[in-house]
Amino acid sequence: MKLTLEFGGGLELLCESVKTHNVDVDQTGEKKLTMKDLLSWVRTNLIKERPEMFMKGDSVRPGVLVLVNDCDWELSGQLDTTLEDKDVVVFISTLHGG
Amino acid sequence: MKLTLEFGGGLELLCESVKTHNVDVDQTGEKKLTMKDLLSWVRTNLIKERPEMFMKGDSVRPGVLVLVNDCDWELSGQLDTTLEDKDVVVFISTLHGG
Amino acid sequence: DSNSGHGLSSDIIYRYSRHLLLPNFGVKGQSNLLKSSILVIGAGGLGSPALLYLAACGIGRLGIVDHDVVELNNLHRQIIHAEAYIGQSKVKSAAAACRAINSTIQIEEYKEAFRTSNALEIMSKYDIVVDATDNAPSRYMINDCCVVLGKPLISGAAVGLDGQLTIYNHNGGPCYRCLFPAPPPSTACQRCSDSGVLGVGKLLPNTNISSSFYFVYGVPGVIGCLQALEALKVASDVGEPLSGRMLLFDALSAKIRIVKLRGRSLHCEACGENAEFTPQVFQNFDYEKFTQTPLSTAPMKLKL
Amino acid sequence: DSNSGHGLSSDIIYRYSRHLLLPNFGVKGQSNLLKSSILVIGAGGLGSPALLYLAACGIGRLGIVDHDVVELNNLHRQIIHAEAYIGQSKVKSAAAACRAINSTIQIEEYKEAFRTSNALEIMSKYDIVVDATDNAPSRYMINDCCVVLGKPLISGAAVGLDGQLTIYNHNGGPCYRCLFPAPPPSTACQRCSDSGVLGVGKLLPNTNISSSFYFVYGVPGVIGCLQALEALKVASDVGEPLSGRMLLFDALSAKIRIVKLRGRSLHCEACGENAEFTPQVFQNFDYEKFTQTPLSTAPMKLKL
Ligand SMILES: [Zn+2]
Ligand SMILES: [Zn+2]
Repeated sequence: MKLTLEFGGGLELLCESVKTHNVDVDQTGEKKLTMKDLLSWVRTNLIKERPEMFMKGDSVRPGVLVLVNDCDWELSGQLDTTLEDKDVVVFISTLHGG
Repeated sequence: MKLTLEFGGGLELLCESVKTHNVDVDQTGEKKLTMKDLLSWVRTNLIKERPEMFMKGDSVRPGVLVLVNDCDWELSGQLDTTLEDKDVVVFISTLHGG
Repeated sequence: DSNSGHGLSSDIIYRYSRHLLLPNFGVKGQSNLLKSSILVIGAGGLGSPALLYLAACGIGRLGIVDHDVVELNNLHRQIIHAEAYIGQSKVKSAAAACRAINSTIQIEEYKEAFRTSNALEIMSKYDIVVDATDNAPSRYMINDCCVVLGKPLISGAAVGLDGQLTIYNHNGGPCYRCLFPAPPPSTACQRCSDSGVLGVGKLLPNTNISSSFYFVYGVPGVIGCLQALEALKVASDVGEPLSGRMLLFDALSAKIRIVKLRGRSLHCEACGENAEFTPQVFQNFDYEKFTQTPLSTAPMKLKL
Repeated sequence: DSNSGHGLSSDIIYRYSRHLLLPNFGVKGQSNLLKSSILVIGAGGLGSPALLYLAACGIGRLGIVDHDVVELNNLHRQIIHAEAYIGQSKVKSAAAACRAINSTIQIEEYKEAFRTSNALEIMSKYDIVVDATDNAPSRYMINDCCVVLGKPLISGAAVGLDGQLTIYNHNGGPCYRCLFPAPPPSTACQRCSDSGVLGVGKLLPNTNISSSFYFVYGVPGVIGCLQALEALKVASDVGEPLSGRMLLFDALSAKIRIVKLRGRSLHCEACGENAEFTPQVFQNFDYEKFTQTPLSTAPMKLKL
């Protein structure tokens, strides 16, 4: 399944400073790909350093906002959100500076 | 052929203040649709008033910039530019204010 | 100055004539602005443009909070501060600049840190709050104080090449804690002067210089302008404020996107159904401990 | 002030320490800024933030051209002007504001309209030109003068909900006439104060009020900030300036897009292969006649 993943607010530094990743994620069997599956795929395949700055347990760390097609993932079921081909998933760290 | 047409810099006022138009333009025969064809389609189907603020002769009036997929149409052959399905064409009027 | 039924003097009418010409805004909209009060917390990179535009536009009463002193190395991007104020409080400096461009509005100066001990008293005097601070504990504290007092919060942030803008606690939208119930790890809380979310050592070598310029001032300039704009929408009660939505500015790719946020969370510790975040609780909350980050730190020194 | 090999005094080092910390910029980049000179034409909505940020950042020499006088009804968005300067020249007012935030740079005042008779002499003294004017004949005149003298032109414009930004005549990129060889019909040339490209009567009723606010000041604020940024890239000779590309800001949908422009046109009357646009031709060119639009008009009056 083809997805566009974007990292912002500093999280891109965990994936070699690349902000946009066009990826192809394999599904196993008939089951739809969920955000939970995607997170573990990202951790394995994209995060090159300090994974604790991206994840905590099996979700994202506090302070990270997740957007599926420009909508907060709380609106689509968080970890249970199912993904479709060509979805855009954004991971963004909240900023404190000014 | 499905196209996205966008009007900016004030040109949207000629089409009832709608900036983005998702349109379906019929092709006649085997010939590819060109920007020249599209301009005359736009003039007939979208421009609701003062067409002289949009066109001059069979091209756009002076001061209008035409972009096909975010590139100046001068780079793709101006009126002879051929269009593909899902192309995005932007018409924007140059601004003088400050 | 003569009045002619609409309650605005002829000087006022002339000053704001461009506003008054706007349909749906006119005298009513401008009167709303002149009657409203806005508290801006932080008179630095974001606060500079935000305060200048708010003062210019005719917000009736403007409060400014900051405990810092103007230093020479602030002046390269905090455009509200004049050299004559080096060594004096940022609040005094910013207030003077605002008065110089608009003497008809009231400006109130709070030359002190915004803390749980003074926050309720200060904020209760204003309708709208603008967060232009630069650290995590202040952002939680300001949010909670807004929830306790029921004030809309115009929150802007800028680090590196990224800017973020939203309105919390307004029109049934979420508060900051609805989005971020737990604080981020303290290593992700570094201040603006520490150069980036994940530390200066990592950010800069991977950043090209055209981006670095945005880092210096481009993003705060743009976000500060837009904070003033959102505050104006709320104050005049016209337009659609950015509540329940967040604007993300990515200066590197020169992209602005507006995303849809969750609604108010029923379980939010600050604004949820069973929340017991009273003034008392607020005053005893230790924000530095909660975020494991100090409210203020000594400035970084440069040696060449 | 002591020097230690790098040619910058300790005060200068401290003032710009945030710049000096940037890799690839450092002392060299800041020295480039301090050695460069920028001419800003127009001290209104765009010029206000652009001038403040350019002065703050340490451009060595800054020229300001404007023939207007500060009026009370400018102050609601032209944030560089203080009330004390009402009735005095905008240039004097803007220069005073720039000097107040940075006395170490040189500021030159041109309290006159920019016209073919004085343009060559004024512009020849500067490295970079910022167009912050508000009318069509000025835009053609400034472009042609830049071509004649070989200066890069940072061009910003803001009307209604739209903003545009690009660099003309730089690094083989096009000039304004390459893009727009013929002037638009004069009805499309209306000035900023006439409220929109196609006239106030059409624009406003169809515009919602949240957009109208951008109209009042949001777009010039953002575009003015970005003009300063592009000028800085050129002055310091680092980063990728916006040449051959144009930034389009649509405040209504809060979208920024950057598009690719044509290259320099061989047939351009100003910069093309066979162009004969000499200083002499420039001085005799009638820009008002060419665009059928006056260089300046009487301000609009409001009656309530
Ligand atoms: Zn909440
Ligand atoms: Zn040219």
